[in-house]
Amino acid sequence: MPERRDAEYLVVNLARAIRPNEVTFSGVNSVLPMAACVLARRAYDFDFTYLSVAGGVDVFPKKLPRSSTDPALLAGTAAIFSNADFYDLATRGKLDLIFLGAAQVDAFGRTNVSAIGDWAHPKVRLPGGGGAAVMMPVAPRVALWRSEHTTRTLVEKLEFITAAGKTAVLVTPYAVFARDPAKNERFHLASYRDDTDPAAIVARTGFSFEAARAVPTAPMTARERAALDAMDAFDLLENELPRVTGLR
Amino acid sequence: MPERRDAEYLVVNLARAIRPNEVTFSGVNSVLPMAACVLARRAYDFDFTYLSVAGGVDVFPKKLPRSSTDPALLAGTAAIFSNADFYDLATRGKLDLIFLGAAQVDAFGRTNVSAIGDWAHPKVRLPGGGGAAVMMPVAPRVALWRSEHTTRTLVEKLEFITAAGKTAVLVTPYAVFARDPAKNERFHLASYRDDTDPAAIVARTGFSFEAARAVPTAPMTARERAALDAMDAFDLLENELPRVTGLR
Amino acid sequence: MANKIVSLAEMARSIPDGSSIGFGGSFLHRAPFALVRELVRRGARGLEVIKSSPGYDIDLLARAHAVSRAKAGIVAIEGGLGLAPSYRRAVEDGELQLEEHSCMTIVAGMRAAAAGVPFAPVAGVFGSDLLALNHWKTVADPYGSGKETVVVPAISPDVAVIHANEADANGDARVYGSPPWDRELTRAAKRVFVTAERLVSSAQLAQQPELTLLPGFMVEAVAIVPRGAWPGSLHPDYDVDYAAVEAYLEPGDAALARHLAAAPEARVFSRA
Amino acid sequence: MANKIVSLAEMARSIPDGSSIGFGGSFLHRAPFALVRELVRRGARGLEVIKSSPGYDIDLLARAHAVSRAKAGIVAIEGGLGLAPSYRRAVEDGELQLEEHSCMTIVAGMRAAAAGVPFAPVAGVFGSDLLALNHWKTVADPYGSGKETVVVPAISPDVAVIHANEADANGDARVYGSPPWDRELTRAAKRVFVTAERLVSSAQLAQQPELTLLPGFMVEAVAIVPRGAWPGSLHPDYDVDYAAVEAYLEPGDAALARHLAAAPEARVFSRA
Repeated sequence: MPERRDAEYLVVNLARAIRPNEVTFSGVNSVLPMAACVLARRAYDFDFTYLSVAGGVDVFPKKLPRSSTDPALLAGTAAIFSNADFYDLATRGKLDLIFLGAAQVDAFGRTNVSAIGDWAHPKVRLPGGGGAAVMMPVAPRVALWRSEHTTRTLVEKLEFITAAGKTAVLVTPYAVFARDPAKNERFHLASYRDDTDPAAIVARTGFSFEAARAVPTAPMTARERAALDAMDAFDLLENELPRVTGLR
Repeated sequence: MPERRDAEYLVVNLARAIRPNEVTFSGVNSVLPMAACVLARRAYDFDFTYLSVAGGVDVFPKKLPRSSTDPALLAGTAAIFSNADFYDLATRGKLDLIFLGAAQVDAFGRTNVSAIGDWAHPKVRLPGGGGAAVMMPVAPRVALWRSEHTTRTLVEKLEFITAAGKTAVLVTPYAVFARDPAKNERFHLASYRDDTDPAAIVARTGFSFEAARAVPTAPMTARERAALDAMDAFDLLENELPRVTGLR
Repeated sequence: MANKIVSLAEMARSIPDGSSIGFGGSFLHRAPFALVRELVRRGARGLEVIKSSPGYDIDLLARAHAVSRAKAGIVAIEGGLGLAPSYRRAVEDGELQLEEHSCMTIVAGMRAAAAGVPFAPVAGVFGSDLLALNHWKTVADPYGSGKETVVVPAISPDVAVIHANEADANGDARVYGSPPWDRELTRAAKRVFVTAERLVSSAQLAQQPELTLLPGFMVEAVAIVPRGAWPGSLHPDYDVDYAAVEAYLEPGDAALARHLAAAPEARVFSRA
Repeated sequence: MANKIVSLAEMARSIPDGSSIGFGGSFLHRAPFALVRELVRRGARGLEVIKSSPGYDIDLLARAHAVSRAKAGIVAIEGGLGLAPSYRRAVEDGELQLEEHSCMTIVAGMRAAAAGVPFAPVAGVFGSDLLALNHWKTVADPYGSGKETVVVPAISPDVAVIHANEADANGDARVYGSPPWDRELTRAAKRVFVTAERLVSSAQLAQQPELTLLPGFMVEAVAIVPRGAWPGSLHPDYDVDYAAVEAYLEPGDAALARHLAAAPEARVFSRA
């Protein structure tokens, strides 16, 4: 069963991936990054642009919709920035940070969202990567999330590479991995949840990684806590955890 | 000096190029085809779609604007069909009839709208062909007009080929030439104004052509006459004749 | 101006078995779901679905064994309701042949079809197994940058169906909010159909013609279908009916029959 | 939300000599002519104009010896006023290096830039001497149709300037009527500037966000310039001032000075 703290850890650490003045984007099936963008807007002092797959620009709804494609993400927008427009923005390299989910992730931040088992005769047909294969190589930075942190989700070898590219961050309920997206390098453990430790992370991770730089994840600030509480969206976030990939 | 009947002959015979249920298009610098489409709407019983470069669909203004790009061609339109849209329509072959002007035309319906003299060191820099080079090969049929019918405008050899393609008709103040746009064939003289004859057309034309099928151009019908009179646009049409190409 | 109004049943009948169909909208939003149901009611077979992000639509067609091929980038019910179970079963059973895309690769293919060219370049993709899986080709920049670019083939669905907020009898269709990919889809398809919430006059559309996504001359037929995007949303007219989506997801033929009978068009229209 | 409002003079100063500039609009319609005049007033030199159908704008820059290169498909004053005389002189004298396009080839190049790919396919062109003149390359369809297709290189202007009916302080810009190529232009350019008839609030734009052609986050600066498209038209606000265009076409420096002094922005604005 997912715990509230799992979802909250994911949301806060996805929000922390956002840098001042960036143009960020969250797509379909992406309630956690949607929540992260709303949290960042409320908890952080810097400005950034939030585009959603629903077509709105800088829409931070009070009540999070169940769907990250919901027209609630159009409320009050001054412009409709539709799919072709934000895809082009991404492919010309002007979408600074893209949030993407995955069923499986490897040490290079590549993802499998296509199939478990042979692609042509899958044991489990997964949803597909959306725009990930196009976006991941062109976006300056990609932040991944995976709500299940186990050796079958964080793997040494993907069963299918749906997308590969400039992954900078991977957030799970227990840890934050990072890599330089400009280099062909493996993740290192950047930080871990305060109720775990690097050895425990190693044990539940299917790929090997360097942990020398790892520190406990900075505690949630009061403003982050307040923003999370204001969202009152745990039902949504909980829903997202077990169902999004069909793995459980 | 252009005569009123020159302009009227051009407009009526361009209008006669339109077939039932076609999608037609007139572009920039195209007052004569604009007038032709308005005439066809008023004088003929069949339906057709008229797209203008101004972005309107089936707009037939009472008073013709001086510019064929004028927002007057948006009045009452139910849709804005903008440049990228009608260009794509043309290039996917769904713009049935395109009207194009030229400074020089050859026997294959190819056009020069670029330069007189060497392109790189022109004696006269002409306006350029607009979208002609893209559209002429892909449109099912192209109707050309040339307001000056002389051996220097209708030529055996173009000084520069701005565009080549599926020309079906060429209208001048004195004659209508035709060719099968699906074949790589030369124009033949289809018809000539009733105050001239094939020999006179041969004398003022720089390319050779077959005239065996030529007949006097059918006289203007009462409805065509009435539509022309209702347009009350001779000033516009006269303006267009000497100035559009800069040749005179 | 032509009167292109037809019944939903007539529209569904005019789409032959085996057609490739591009549906408008995305996941649970702005999609012509009433027409999808009508295809099920008429017993359609062998359809191909072409859509970057189908969900309820492809799942319903898979549940009714009406779809045998698909081009898609991501398939899910969404809204926290997880994968599309009938679609998943159909793919896993080999009943549905999937051509897996990356959303924008479908749109690039549609852009190529819309522009009358055989292929379109698309950024990214390198590193993905989709490149080899789909036998996509690459082209070296002929202008000397040395950059290799993936090109995808043109995609021209036999039929496009979008759901509009308003349409006139000529087929001019107004859309509020984000059209997702409806613009590209309607330019790429061989035949274009519109379902619309409301019939309006052309004069009403002319009040703000910039809002007309699709000009009528491109449209073959229009069906006026109030709540035609149900159980999905149509901005700004109505939200997702999640209870209905959850009821749809109950397994079994009886649940499916109840769902189809509960649809607005089944309760409002006499069947033509 | 940023306040990006600048004066017209500040905007003109921020565009360096030698820049390639894509202007919005077409011929005498919806073009940022006030900004073009301001470039002349600031004595700009060595500009490149990129526009499918320039006219008054490129002619004025040529008359002021401000433009040395151009990519264009058709150049004329239009409205029955014939060719652009200063442009013509500049090309014939070799002062202006023209890269002659076919309108859509510019737009295809802009689409490539907008999509982050090095080239774009474009239909047609075969049979035209432009193919060899511009050293455009062809690509054989890698999917086996055997069809050769012309590809043009990406075109990314250093600067895009469009004239909008309304803009907010963040740069969100609303356009009525046909934008010609403004959408493609603003997606292809490295920097995007807006001149606008009227300043409105973001809340006003949010009443109908579908009418916003350009979202503010893509915009560097906005200048509010009433009658900024003069002597051209701006639908639906005003028509072409043909008397002013004809006065502009009178030869000589005095006529040019009179024209610049008669412009709305010269009479309304204090010069920053």
